[in-house]
Amino acid sequence: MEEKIAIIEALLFASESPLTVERIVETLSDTEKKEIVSLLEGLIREYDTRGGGICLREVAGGFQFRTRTDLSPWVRKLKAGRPALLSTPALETLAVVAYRQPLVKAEIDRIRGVDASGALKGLLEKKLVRIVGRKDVPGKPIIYGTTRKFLEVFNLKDLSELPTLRELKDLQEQQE
Amino acid sequence: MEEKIAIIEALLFASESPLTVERIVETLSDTEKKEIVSLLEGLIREYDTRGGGICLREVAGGFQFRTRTDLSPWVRKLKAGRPALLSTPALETLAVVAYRQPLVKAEIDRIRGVDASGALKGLLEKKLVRIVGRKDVPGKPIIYGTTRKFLEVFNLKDLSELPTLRELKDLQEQQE
Amino acid sequence: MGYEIKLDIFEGPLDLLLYLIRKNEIDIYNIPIALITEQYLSYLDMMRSLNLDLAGEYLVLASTLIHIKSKLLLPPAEGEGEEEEGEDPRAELVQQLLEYQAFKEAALSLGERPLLERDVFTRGAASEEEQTTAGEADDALIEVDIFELVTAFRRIIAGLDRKEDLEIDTEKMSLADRINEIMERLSEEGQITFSDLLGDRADRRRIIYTFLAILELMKLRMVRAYQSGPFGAIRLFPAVEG
Repeated sequence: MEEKIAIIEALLFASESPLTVERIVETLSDTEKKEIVSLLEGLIREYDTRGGGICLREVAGGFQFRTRTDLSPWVRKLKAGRPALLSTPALETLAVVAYRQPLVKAEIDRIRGVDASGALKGLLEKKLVRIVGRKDVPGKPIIYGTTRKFLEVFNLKDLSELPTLRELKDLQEQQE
Repeated sequence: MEEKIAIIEALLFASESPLTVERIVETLSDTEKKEIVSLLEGLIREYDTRGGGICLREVAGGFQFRTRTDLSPWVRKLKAGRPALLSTPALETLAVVAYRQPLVKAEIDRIRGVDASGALKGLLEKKLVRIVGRKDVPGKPIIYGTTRKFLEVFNLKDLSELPTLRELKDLQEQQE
Repeated sequence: MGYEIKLDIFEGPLDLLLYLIRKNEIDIYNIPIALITEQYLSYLDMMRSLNLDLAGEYLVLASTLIHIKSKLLLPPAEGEGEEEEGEDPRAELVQQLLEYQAFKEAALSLGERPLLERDVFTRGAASEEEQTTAGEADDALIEVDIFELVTAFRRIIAGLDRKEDLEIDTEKMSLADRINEIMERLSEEGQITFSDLLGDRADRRRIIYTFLAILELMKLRMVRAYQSGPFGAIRLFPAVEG
Protein backbone atom coordinates (compact mmCIF):
# COMPACT_ATOMS: atom_id res chain seq x y z
CA MET A 1 0.00 0.00 0.00
CA GLU A 2 1.14 3.49 -0.75
CA GLU A 3 2.57 5.10 2.39
CA LYS A 4 0.40 8.20 2.01
CA ILE A 5 -2.77 6.13 2.19
CA ALA A 6 -1.49 4.41 5.32
CA ILE A 7 -0.80 7.80 6.91
CA ILE A 8 -4.22 9.16 5.98
CA GLU A 9 -5.81 6.03 7.35
CA ALA A 10 -3.94 6.42 10.64
CA LEU A 11 -4.99 10.08 10.87
CA LEU A 12 -8.63 9.22 10.20
CA PHE A 13 -8.50 6.49 12.78
CA ALA A 14 -6.83 8.63 15.43
CA SER A 15 -9.02 11.70 14.99
CA GLU A 16 -11.82 11.91 17.50
CA SER A 17 -14.11 13.85 15.18
CA PRO A 18 -14.66 13.75 11.42
CA LEU A 19 -11.39 14.78 9.81
CA THR A 20 -11.52 17.51 7.20
CA VAL A 21 -9.51 17.35 4.01
CA GLU A 22 -7.93 20.65 5.09
CA ARG A 23 -6.55 19.15 8.29
CA ILE A 24 -5.09 16.26 6.29
CA VAL A 25 -3.51 18.73 3.85
CA GLU A 26 -1.99 20.68 6.78
CA THR A 27 -0.64 17.53 8.39
CA LEU A 28 0.81 15.98 5.24
CA SER A 29 2.01 19.35 3.95
CA ASP A 30 3.53 18.01 0.69
CA THR A 31 0.34 16.71 -0.89
CA GLU A 32 -2.29 18.51 -2.88
CA LYS A 33 -5.90 18.60 -1.81
CA LYS A 34 -7.00 16.99 -5.06
CA GLU A 35 -4.79 13.98 -4.51
CA ILE A 36 -5.99 13.55 -0.94
CA VAL A 37 -9.62 13.65 -2.01
CA SER A 38 -9.02 10.92 -4.55
CA LEU A 39 -7.10 8.80 -2.01
CA LEU A 40 -10.03 9.21 0.41
CA GLU A 41 -12.47 8.12 -2.26
CA GLY A 42 -10.27 5.11 -2.93
CA LEU A 43 -10.29 4.21 0.76
CA ILE A 44 -14.08 4.48 0.96
CA ARG A 45 -14.37 2.08 -1.98
CA GLU A 46 -11.79 -0.30 -0.56
CA TYR A 47 -13.61 -0.65 2.75
CA ASP A 48 -17.00 -0.97 1.07
CA THR A 49 -15.75 -3.71 -1.26
CA ARG A 50 -14.10 -5.56 1.57
CA GLY A 51 -17.43 -5.70 3.42
CA GLY A 52 -15.90 -5.73 6.89
CA GLY A 53 -17.29 -4.22 10.08
CA ILE A 54 -15.95 -0.74 9.43
CA CYS A 55 -16.64 1.75 6.68
CA LEU A 56 -15.36 5.22 5.90
CA ARG A 57 -18.00 7.93 5.53
CA GLU A 58 -18.19 11.62 4.79
CA VAL A 59 -19.98 13.39 7.65
CA ALA A 60 -20.13 16.90 9.11
CA GLY A 61 -17.69 18.28 6.59
CA GLY A 62 -15.08 15.59 7.19
CA PHE A 63 -14.32 11.89 6.95
CA GLN A 64 -14.77 9.33 9.70
CA PHE A 65 -14.58 5.58 10.20
CA ARG A 66 -17.86 4.17 11.42
CA THR A 67 -19.30 0.74 12.05
CA ARG A 68 -21.54 -0.74 9.37
CA THR A 69 -25.14 0.28 10.03
CA ASP A 70 -26.55 -3.26 9.78
CA LEU A 71 -24.21 -4.50 12.50
CA SER A 72 -25.61 -2.11 15.11
CA PRO A 73 -27.55 -4.79 17.05
CA TRP A 74 -24.27 -6.52 17.88
CA VAL A 75 -22.50 -3.34 18.91
CA ARG A 76 -25.44 -2.29 21.03
CA LYS A 77 -25.40 -5.69 22.68
CA LEU A 78 -21.72 -5.25 23.48
CA LYS A 79 -22.21 -1.76 24.84
CA ALA A 80 -25.26 -2.99 26.75
CA GLY A 81 -26.59 0.53 26.79
CA ARG A 82 -29.89 1.73 25.53
CA PRO A 83 -29.43 3.78 22.39
CA ALA A 84 -29.43 7.47 23.15
CA LEU A 85 -32.90 8.25 21.91
CA LEU A 86 -34.29 11.68 21.36
CA SER A 87 -37.85 12.25 22.51
CA THR A 88 -40.43 13.30 19.95
CA PRO A 89 -40.58 16.91 21.25
CA ALA A 90 -36.79 17.07 21.07
CA LEU A 91 -36.75 15.68 17.55
CA GLU A 92 -39.49 18.05 16.38
CA THR A 93 -37.74 21.04 17.92
CA LEU A 94 -34.49 19.93 16.32
CA ALA A 95 -36.18 19.63 12.93
CA VAL A 96 -37.56 23.16 13.20
CA VAL A 97 -34.15 24.53 14.21
CA ALA A 98 -32.38 22.59 11.47
CA TYR A 99 -34.65 23.76 8.66
CA ARG A 100 -35.33 27.30 9.81
CA GLN A 101 -32.03 28.32 11.35
CA PRO A 102 -30.97 30.84 12.44
CA LEU A 103 -34.14 31.41 14.47
CA VAL A 104 -35.45 32.54 17.85
CA LYS A 105 -37.39 30.47 20.37
CA ALA A 106 -40.66 32.32 19.73
CA GLU A 107 -40.59 31.03 16.15
CA ILE A 108 -40.10 27.43 17.34
CA ASP A 109 -42.97 27.83 19.80
CA ARG A 110 -45.19 29.23 17.06
CA ILE A 111 -44.51 26.41 14.61
CA ARG A 112 -44.92 23.61 17.15
CA GLY A 113 -47.80 25.26 18.97
CA VAL A 114 -46.22 24.53 22.36
CA ASP A 115 -43.48 25.98 24.49
CA ALA A 116 -40.14 24.59 23.35
CA SER A 117 -38.08 25.60 26.41
CA GLY A 118 -37.56 22.13 27.84
CA ALA A 119 -36.75 20.51 24.52
CA LEU A 120 -34.44 23.37 23.59
CA LYS A 121 -32.47 23.10 26.80
CA GLY A 122 -32.05 19.36 26.32
CA LEU A 123 -30.76 19.96 22.79
CA LEU A 124 -28.34 22.62 24.04
CA GLU A 125 -27.03 20.20 26.65
CA LYS A 126 -26.64 17.46 24.06
CA LYS A 127 -24.78 19.99 21.92
CA LEU A 128 -27.07 19.41 18.98
CA VAL A 129 -28.21 23.03 19.07
CA ARG A 130 -26.18 26.10 19.91
CA ILE A 131 -26.60 29.77 20.61
CA VAL A 132 -25.63 31.61 17.46
CA GLY A 133 -26.12 35.18 18.61
CA ARG A 134 -28.85 37.66 19.32
CA LYS A 135 -31.42 39.18 17.06
CA ASP A 136 -31.16 42.93 16.77
CA VAL A 137 -34.74 43.66 17.77
CA PRO A 138 -36.16 44.91 21.08
CA GLY A 139 -35.46 42.38 23.82
CA LYS A 140 -32.53 41.00 21.79
CA PRO A 141 -33.81 37.41 21.74
CA ILE A 142 -31.26 34.60 21.49
CA ILE A 143 -30.83 33.07 18.05
CA TYR A 144 -30.36 29.30 17.77
CA GLY A 145 -28.80 27.07 15.16
CA THR A 146 -27.59 23.49 14.83
CA THR A 147 -24.05 22.35 15.62
CA ARG A 148 -21.45 20.30 13.83
CA LYS A 149 -22.29 17.52 16.25
CA PHE A 150 -25.82 17.57 14.85
CA LEU A 151 -24.36 16.69 11.45
CA GLU A 152 -22.22 13.97 13.02
CA VAL A 153 -25.06 12.39 14.94
CA PHE A 154 -27.48 12.47 12.02
CA ASN A 155 -24.96 11.33 9.46
CA LEU A 156 -25.14 14.43 7.30
CA LYS A 157 -22.34 15.78 5.15
CA ASP A 158 -23.70 19.29 5.56
CA LEU A 159 -27.01 21.07 6.02
CA SER A 160 -27.78 20.98 2.32
CA GLU A 161 -28.05 17.22 2.65
CA LEU A 162 -31.20 17.59 4.75
CA PRO A 163 -34.07 16.24 2.70
CA THR A 164 -36.29 18.95 1.29
CA LEU A 165 -39.89 18.30 1.97
CA ARG A 166 -42.51 18.98 -0.65
CA GLU A 167 -44.81 20.53 1.91
CA LEU A 168 -42.13 22.91 3.05
CA LYS A 169 -41.49 24.06 -0.46
CA ASP A 170 -45.19 24.57 -1.10
CA LEU A 171 -45.46 26.68 2.00
CA GLN A 172 -42.56 28.88 1.10
CA GLU A 173 -44.04 29.50 -2.32
CA GLN A 174 -47.32 30.43 -0.77
CA GLN A 175 -45.67 32.80 1.62
CA GLU A 176 -43.88 34.68 -1.11
CA MET B 1 -15.96 -11.67 4.02
CA GLU B 2 -17.52 -13.97 6.55
CA GLU B 3 -20.23 -12.12 8.49
CA LYS B 4 -18.77 -13.20 11.83
CA ILE B 5 -15.49 -11.48 11.08
CA ALA B 6 -17.34 -8.28 10.13
CA ILE B 7 -19.22 -8.38 13.44
CA ILE B 8 -16.04 -8.98 15.45
CA GLU B 9 -14.36 -6.15 13.60
CA ALA B 10 -17.21 -3.76 14.42
CA LEU B 11 -17.10 -4.82 18.07
CA LEU B 12 -13.34 -4.31 18.29
CA PHE B 13 -13.66 -0.91 16.68
CA ALA B 14 -16.50 0.36 18.86
CA SER B 15 -15.26 -1.01 22.17
CA GLU B 16 -13.90 1.55 24.59
CA SER B 17 -11.25 -0.75 25.99
CA PRO B 18 -9.32 -3.71 24.63
CA LEU B 19 -11.92 -6.39 23.95
CA THR B 20 -11.43 -9.77 25.56
CA VAL B 21 -12.22 -13.00 23.75
CA GLU B 22 -14.71 -13.74 26.54
CA ARG B 23 -16.72 -10.59 25.80
CA ILE B 24 -16.82 -11.49 22.12
CA VAL B 25 -18.04 -14.99 23.00
CA GLU B 26 -20.78 -13.50 25.19
CA THR B 27 -21.87 -11.09 22.49
CA LEU B 28 -21.88 -13.56 19.62
CA SER B 29 -23.30 -16.32 21.84
CA ASP B 30 -23.33 -19.01 19.14
CA THR B 31 -19.62 -19.20 18.49
CA GLU B 32 -16.93 -21.11 20.30
CA LYS B 33 -13.98 -19.40 21.87
CA LYS B 34 -11.58 -21.43 19.73
CA GLU B 35 -13.16 -20.19 16.52
CA ILE B 36 -13.10 -16.57 17.69
CA VAL B 37 -9.41 -16.78 18.58
CA SER B 38 -8.61 -18.06 15.14
CA LEU B 39 -10.74 -15.37 13.47
CA LEU B 40 -8.91 -12.73 15.52
CA GLU B 41 -5.56 -14.16 14.46
CA GLY B 42 -6.75 -14.04 10.87
CA LEU B 43 -7.73 -10.37 11.25
CA ILE B 44 -4.34 -9.47 12.74
CA ARG B 45 -2.62 -11.09 9.77
CA GLU B 46 -4.95 -9.44 7.27
CA TYR B 47 -4.26 -5.95 8.58
CA ASP B 48 -0.51 -6.60 8.86
CA THR B 49 -0.33 -7.90 5.29
CA ARG B 50 -2.33 -4.97 3.98
CA GLY B 51 0.16 -2.55 5.53
CA GLY B 52 -2.39 0.24 6.10
CA GLY B 53 -2.51 2.78 8.88
CA ILE B 54 -4.34 0.52 11.31
CA CYS B 55 -3.33 -2.72 12.94
CA LEU B 56 -5.00 -5.09 15.39
CA ARG B 57 -2.99 -5.85 18.52
CA GLU B 58 -3.35 -7.87 21.68
CA VAL B 59 -3.10 -5.47 24.60
CA ALA B 60 -4.03 -5.60 28.27
CA GLY B 61 -5.61 -9.00 27.95
CA GLY B 62 -7.77 -8.04 25.02
CA PHE B 63 -7.67 -7.01 21.38
CA GLN B 64 -7.68 -3.46 20.07
CA PHE B 65 -7.21 -1.60 16.80
CA ARG B 66 -4.33 0.84 16.95
CA THR B 67 -2.55 3.12 14.56
CA ARG B 68 0.72 1.71 13.21
CA THR B 69 3.48 2.66 15.65
CA ASP B 70 5.81 4.07 12.97
CA LEU B 71 3.09 6.49 11.84
CA SER B 72 2.78 8.13 15.26
CA PRO B 73 4.75 11.27 14.27
CA TRP B 74 1.95 12.08 11.80
CA VAL B 75 -0.73 11.42 14.34
CA ARG B 76 1.05 13.61 16.89
CA LYS B 77 1.32 16.36 14.31
CA LEU B 78 -2.41 16.13 13.70
CA LYS B 79 -3.19 16.22 17.40
CA ALA B 80 -0.97 19.22 18.02
CA GLY B 81 -3.35 21.36 16.05
CA ARG B 82 -6.54 20.02 17.50
CA PRO B 83 -8.98 22.26 19.32
CA ALA B 84 -8.21 22.35 23.01
CA LEU B 85 -10.99 21.92 25.47
CA LEU B 86 -11.29 24.00 28.58
CA SER B 87 -11.17 22.15 31.88
CA THR B 88 -14.03 22.67 34.32
CA PRO B 89 -11.99 24.96 36.64
CA ALA B 90 -10.90 26.99 33.62
CA LEU B 91 -14.44 27.27 32.31
CA GLU B 92 -15.77 28.28 35.72
CA THR B 93 -13.07 30.87 36.22
CA LEU B 94 -13.70 32.22 32.75
CA ALA B 95 -17.42 32.45 33.49
CA VAL B 96 -16.78 34.43 36.67
CA VAL B 97 -14.41 36.80 34.90
CA ALA B 98 -16.79 37.24 31.99
CA TYR B 99 -19.82 38.05 34.10
CA ARG B 100 -18.17 40.00 36.90
CA GLN B 101 -15.38 41.89 35.14
CA PRO B 102 -13.38 43.96 35.80
CA LEU B 103 -12.39 42.13 38.95
CA VAL B 104 -9.41 41.06 41.05
CA LYS B 105 -8.30 37.51 41.76
CA ALA B 106 -9.45 37.65 45.38
CA GLU B 107 -12.98 38.15 44.10
CA ILE B 108 -12.74 35.14 41.79
CA ASP B 109 -11.39 33.02 44.64
CA ARG B 110 -14.24 34.14 46.87
CA ILE B 111 -16.94 33.36 44.33
CA ARG B 112 -15.55 29.98 43.34
CA GLY B 113 -14.44 29.07 46.87
CA VAL B 114 -11.08 27.81 45.65
CA ASP B 115 -7.82 29.35 44.59
CA ALA B 116 -8.06 30.35 40.94
CA SER B 117 -4.34 30.92 40.29
CA GLY B 118 -3.80 27.88 38.08
CA ALA B 119 -6.95 28.32 36.04
CA LEU B 120 -6.28 32.03 35.65
CA LYS B 121 -2.78 31.40 34.38
CA GLY B 122 -4.09 28.98 31.78
CA LEU B 123 -6.72 31.47 30.63
CA LEU B 124 -4.10 34.22 30.34
CA GLU B 125 -1.92 31.91 28.23
CA LYS B 126 -4.86 31.07 26.00
CA LYS B 127 -5.47 34.81 25.69
CA LEU B 128 -9.07 34.50 26.82
CA VAL B 129 -8.45 36.64 29.89
CA ARG B 130 -6.11 39.56 30.21
CA ILE B 131 -4.76 41.94 32.77
CA VAL B 132 -6.78 45.10 32.49
CA GLY B 133 -4.70 47.03 35.02
CA ARG B 134 -3.89 47.26 38.67
CA LYS B 135 -6.14 48.55 41.33
CA ASP B 136 -4.54 51.52 43.05
CA VAL B 137 -5.04 50.24 46.56
CA PRO B 138 -2.50 48.70 48.95
CA GLY B 139 -0.98 45.62 47.37
CA LYS B 140 -1.98 46.92 43.93
CA PRO B 141 -3.93 43.78 42.99
CA ILE B 142 -4.20 42.89 39.32
CA ILE B 143 -7.56 43.50 37.67
CA TYR B 144 -8.72 40.96 35.11
CA GLY B 145 -11.10 41.14 32.20
CA THR B 146 -11.89 39.16 29.07
CA THR B 147 -10.21 39.71 25.72
CA ARG B 148 -11.29 40.31 22.17
CA LYS B 149 -10.35 36.68 21.51
CA PHE B 150 -12.86 35.66 24.16
CA LEU B 151 -15.58 37.39 22.15
CA GLU B 152 -14.37 35.68 18.98
CA VAL B 153 -14.27 32.22 20.53
CA PHE B 154 -17.78 32.57 21.89
CA ASN B 155 -19.06 34.28 18.80
CA LEU B 156 -20.21 37.42 20.60
CA LYS B 157 -20.38 40.90 19.17
CA ASP B 158 -19.83 42.40 22.59
CA LEU B 159 -20.20 41.44 26.23
CA SER B 160 -23.81 42.56 26.41
CA GLU B 161 -24.59 39.60 24.15
CA LEU B 162 -23.66 37.16 26.93
CA PRO B 163 -26.80 35.22 27.81
CA THR B 164 -28.24 36.32 31.14
CA LEU B 165 -28.96 33.96 33.98
CA ARG B 166 -32.63 34.68 33.56
CA GLU B 167 -32.58 33.46 29.98
CA LEU B 168 -31.02 30.21 31.11
CA LYS B 169 -33.48 29.87 33.95
CA ASP B 170 -36.38 30.34 31.56
CA LEU B 171 -35.12 27.42 29.53
CA GLN B 172 -34.64 25.31 32.61
CA GLU B 173 -37.89 25.82 34.43
CA GLN B 174 -40.09 24.28 31.79
CA GLN B 175 -38.40 20.96 32.28
CA GLU B 176 -39.04 20.71 35.97
CA MET C 1 -63.26 3.84 20.93
CA GLY C 2 -59.74 2.81 21.71
CA TYR C 3 -58.04 6.12 21.95
CA GLU C 4 -57.38 6.37 25.66
CA ILE C 5 -53.87 5.05 25.42
CA LYS C 6 -52.94 7.51 22.72
CA LEU C 7 -53.53 10.55 24.88
CA ASP C 8 -50.05 11.07 26.16
CA ILE C 9 -48.48 10.92 22.74
CA PHE C 10 -49.79 14.27 21.56
CA GLU C 11 -47.02 16.77 21.30
CA GLY C 12 -49.38 19.68 21.61
CA PRO C 13 -52.68 21.09 20.36
CA LEU C 14 -51.59 21.11 16.71
CA ASP C 15 -50.60 17.47 16.99
CA LEU C 16 -53.99 16.59 18.47
CA LEU C 17 -55.73 18.48 15.69
CA LEU C 18 -53.71 16.69 13.02
CA TYR C 19 -54.58 13.39 14.65
CA LEU C 20 -58.30 14.22 14.51
CA ILE C 21 -58.02 15.24 10.86
CA ARG C 22 -56.29 11.99 10.01
CA LYS C 23 -58.68 9.91 12.08
CA ASN C 24 -61.73 11.41 10.34
CA GLU C 25 -60.02 11.25 6.95
CA ILE C 26 -60.65 14.91 6.43
CA ASP C 27 -59.19 17.09 3.68
CA ILE C 28 -56.91 19.49 5.51
CA TYR C 29 -57.82 22.31 3.09
CA ASN C 30 -61.51 21.90 3.88
CA ILE C 31 -61.85 21.20 7.59
CA PRO C 32 -65.42 20.79 8.88
CA ILE C 33 -64.82 23.11 11.81
CA ALA C 34 -67.97 22.27 13.77
CA LEU C 35 -67.17 18.54 13.82
CA ILE C 36 -63.49 19.01 14.59
CA THR C 37 -64.17 21.57 17.31
CA GLU C 38 -66.60 19.21 18.99
CA GLN C 39 -64.14 16.32 18.90
CA TYR C 40 -61.27 18.52 20.00
CA LEU C 41 -63.20 19.78 23.02
CA SER C 42 -64.27 16.29 24.03
CA TYR C 43 -60.62 15.23 23.94
CA LEU C 44 -59.76 18.10 26.24
CA ASP C 45 -62.54 17.00 28.60
CA MET C 46 -61.19 13.51 28.58
CA MET C 47 -57.66 14.67 29.24
CA ARG C 48 -58.93 16.74 32.13
CA SER C 49 -60.92 13.87 33.60
CA LEU C 50 -57.77 11.76 33.45
CA ASN C 51 -56.00 14.49 35.40
CA LEU C 52 -53.53 14.98 32.60
CA ASP C 53 -51.73 18.26 32.68
CA LEU C 54 -53.34 20.44 30.09
CA ALA C 55 -50.88 22.97 28.77
CA GLY C 56 -52.38 26.42 28.25
CA GLU C 57 -51.75 26.10 24.53
CA TYR C 58 -54.52 23.49 24.27
CA LEU C 59 -57.04 26.02 25.55
CA VAL C 60 -55.76 28.72 23.23
CA LEU C 61 -56.37 26.50 20.23
CA ALA C 62 -59.81 25.57 21.59
CA SER C 63 -60.78 29.23 21.63
CA THR C 64 -59.34 29.72 18.15
CA LEU C 65 -61.49 26.86 16.88
CA ILE C 66 -64.61 28.26 18.53
CA HIS C 67 -63.84 31.67 17.08
CA ILE C 68 -63.47 30.28 13.56
CA LYS C 69 -66.66 28.29 13.98
CA SER C 70 -68.62 31.40 14.95
CA LYS C 71 -67.18 33.36 12.04
CA LEU C 72 -68.28 30.66 9.62
CA LEU C 73 -71.80 30.78 11.04
CA LEU C 74 -72.13 34.53 10.57
CA PRO C 75 -73.78 35.66 7.34
CA PRO C 76 -71.31 37.46 5.05
CA ALA C 77 -71.07 41.11 6.05
CA GLU C 78 -72.76 43.80 3.97
CA GLY C 79 -70.68 45.21 1.18
CA GLU C 80 -68.47 42.16 1.22
CA GLY C 81 -70.63 41.24 -1.72
CA GLU C 82 -70.96 37.90 -3.51
CA GLU C 83 -68.48 38.78 -6.20
CA GLU C 84 -65.63 39.03 -3.70
CA GLU C 85 -65.56 36.20 -1.24
CA GLY C 86 -64.06 37.13 2.11
CA GLU C 87 -61.02 35.22 3.21
CA ASP C 88 -61.70 31.80 4.62
CA PRO C 89 -61.45 32.13 8.42
CA ARG C 90 -59.79 28.73 8.46
CA ALA C 91 -56.91 29.80 6.21
CA GLU C 92 -54.47 30.77 8.93
CA LEU C 93 -55.07 27.62 10.92
CA VAL C 94 -54.66 25.46 7.82
CA GLN C 95 -51.41 27.20 7.07
CA GLN C 96 -50.18 26.54 10.58
CA LEU C 97 -51.22 22.90 10.45
CA LEU C 98 -49.49 22.33 7.13
CA GLU C 99 -46.35 23.91 8.42
CA TYR C 100 -46.39 21.86 11.60
CA GLN C 101 -47.13 18.70 9.65
CA ALA C 102 -44.16 19.33 7.41
CA PHE C 103 -41.85 19.65 10.41
CA LYS C 104 -43.35 16.61 12.04
CA GLU C 105 -42.49 14.63 8.95
CA ALA C 106 -39.05 16.18 8.86
CA ALA C 107 -38.57 15.10 12.47
CA LEU C 108 -39.61 11.56 11.60
CA SER C 109 -37.23 11.36 8.69
CA LEU C 110 -34.44 12.75 10.87
CA GLY C 111 -35.16 10.03 13.39
CA GLU C 112 -34.96 7.41 10.66
CA ARG C 113 -31.48 8.35 9.59
CA PRO C 114 -28.62 6.12 10.70
CA LEU C 115 -27.99 7.73 14.08
CA LEU C 116 -24.66 7.83 15.83
CA GLU C 117 -24.61 5.62 18.93
CA ARG C 118 -27.77 3.90 17.78
CA ASP C 119 -27.07 2.61 14.28
CA VAL C 120 -23.47 3.53 13.74
CA PHE C 121 -20.59 3.80 16.13
CA THR C 122 -17.29 5.55 15.95
CA ARG C 123 -14.03 4.33 17.42
CA GLY C 124 -14.72 3.62 21.06
CA ALA C 125 -11.29 3.93 22.59
CA ALA C 126 -9.22 7.04 22.91
CA SER C 127 -6.07 6.62 20.86
CA GLU C 128 -2.73 6.19 22.57
CA GLU C 129 -1.62 9.62 21.41
CA GLU C 130 -4.65 11.25 22.99
CA GLN C 131 -3.78 9.82 26.35
CA THR C 132 -0.11 10.75 26.25
CA THR C 133 -0.01 14.12 24.57
CA ALA C 134 -2.37 16.48 26.28
CA GLY C 135 -1.68 18.60 23.23
CA GLU C 136 -2.70 21.89 24.73
CA ALA C 137 -0.71 24.22 22.59
CA ASP C 138 -1.02 27.82 23.67
CA ASP C 139 -2.51 29.01 20.48
CA ALA C 140 -4.77 26.05 19.96
CA LEU C 141 -8.31 26.71 18.98
CA ILE C 142 -10.75 26.50 21.81
CA GLU C 143 -13.95 24.60 21.46
CA VAL C 144 -16.50 25.74 24.00
CA ASP C 145 -20.04 26.74 23.72
CA ILE C 146 -21.50 29.89 25.20
CA PHE C 147 -24.18 27.70 26.79
CA GLU C 148 -21.51 25.89 28.80
CA LEU C 149 -20.19 29.20 30.00
CA VAL C 150 -23.54 30.41 31.34
CA THR C 151 -24.25 27.00 32.82
CA ALA C 152 -20.89 27.11 34.59
CA PHE C 153 -21.62 30.57 35.96
CA ARG C 154 -25.04 29.52 37.12
CA ARG C 155 -23.59 26.48 38.85
CA ILE C 156 -21.15 28.65 40.80
CA ILE C 157 -23.70 31.30 41.66
CA ALA C 158 -26.12 28.63 42.88
CA GLY C 159 -23.69 27.80 45.68
CA LEU C 160 -23.49 31.37 46.91
CA ASP C 161 -25.64 33.53 49.10
CA ARG C 162 -28.89 34.61 47.59
CA LYS C 163 -27.80 38.20 47.34
CA GLU C 164 -25.16 37.13 44.84
CA ASP C 165 -27.85 35.77 42.59
CA LEU C 166 -28.28 39.06 40.86
CA GLU C 167 -29.56 39.34 37.40
CA ILE C 168 -26.70 40.04 35.08
CA ASP C 169 -27.62 43.33 33.63
CA THR C 170 -26.52 44.09 30.16
CA GLU C 171 -25.62 47.62 31.19
CA LYS C 172 -22.85 46.32 33.38
CA MET C 173 -21.62 44.24 30.48
CA SER C 174 -21.55 47.21 28.15
CA LEU C 175 -19.58 49.03 30.78
CA ALA C 176 -17.12 46.14 31.01
CA ASP C 177 -16.72 46.30 27.24
CA ARG C 178 -15.80 49.96 27.34
CA ILE C 179 -13.46 49.46 30.30
CA ASN C 180 -11.66 46.70 28.43
CA GLU C 181 -11.39 48.82 25.34
CA ILE C 182 -10.09 51.85 27.21
CA MET C 183 -7.44 49.84 29.07
CA GLU C 184 -6.42 48.08 25.90
CA ARG C 185 -5.94 51.33 24.05
CA LEU C 186 -4.18 53.00 26.97
CA SER C 187 -1.66 50.20 27.15
CA GLU C 188 -1.04 50.53 23.42
CA GLU C 189 -1.02 54.29 23.10
CA GLY C 190 0.04 55.47 26.56
CA GLN C 191 -2.52 58.27 26.65
CA ILE C 192 -5.76 58.94 24.94
CA THR C 193 -8.42 61.63 24.69
CA PHE C 194 -12.10 61.24 25.37
CA SER C 195 -13.01 61.99 21.77
CA ASP C 196 -10.45 59.46 20.49
CA LEU C 197 -12.28 56.87 22.55
CA LEU C 198 -15.60 57.73 21.00
CA GLY C 199 -14.24 57.39 17.50
CA ASP C 200 -16.61 57.73 14.59
CA ARG C 201 -19.33 55.68 16.20
CA ALA C 202 -20.37 58.31 18.69
CA ASP C 203 -23.96 57.32 19.33
CA ARG C 204 -25.62 58.31 22.57
CA ARG C 205 -25.29 54.89 24.14
CA ARG C 206 -21.58 54.78 23.39
CA ILE C 207 -20.97 58.24 24.81
CA ILE C 208 -22.75 57.38 28.04
CA TYR C 209 -20.96 54.07 28.55
CA THR C 210 -17.58 55.52 27.68
CA PHE C 211 -18.15 58.26 30.21
CA LEU C 212 -19.35 55.80 32.88
CA ALA C 213 -16.36 53.56 32.14
CA ILE C 214 -13.95 56.42 32.74
CA LEU C 215 -15.67 57.28 36.03
CA GLU C 216 -15.45 53.63 37.08
CA LEU C 217 -11.77 53.45 36.15
CA MET C 218 -11.08 56.63 38.08
CA LYS C 219 -12.90 55.24 41.07
CA LEU C 220 -10.76 52.10 40.85
CA ARG C 221 -7.81 54.46 40.54
CA MET C 222 -6.72 52.79 37.34
CA VAL C 223 -6.67 55.95 35.22
CA ARG C 224 -6.05 59.58 35.77
CA ALA C 225 -7.86 62.20 33.74
CA TYR C 226 -6.60 65.68 32.93
CA GLN C 227 -8.26 68.50 31.12
CA SER C 228 -6.27 71.29 29.47
CA GLY C 229 -8.43 74.14 30.69
CA PRO C 230 -12.18 74.61 30.41
CA PHE C 231 -13.65 72.98 27.26
CA GLY C 232 -10.22 71.48 26.53
CA ALA C 233 -9.70 67.86 25.54
CA ILE C 234 -9.97 65.36 28.36
CA ARG C 235 -6.82 63.28 28.36
CA LEU C 236 -6.54 59.90 30.06
CA PHE C 237 -3.37 58.29 31.43
CA PRO C 238 -2.87 54.92 33.08
CA ALA C 239 -2.61 55.50 36.82
CA VAL C 240 0.00 52.82 37.32
CA GLU C 241 2.30 50.92 35.08
CA GLY C 242 0.61 47.72 33.97
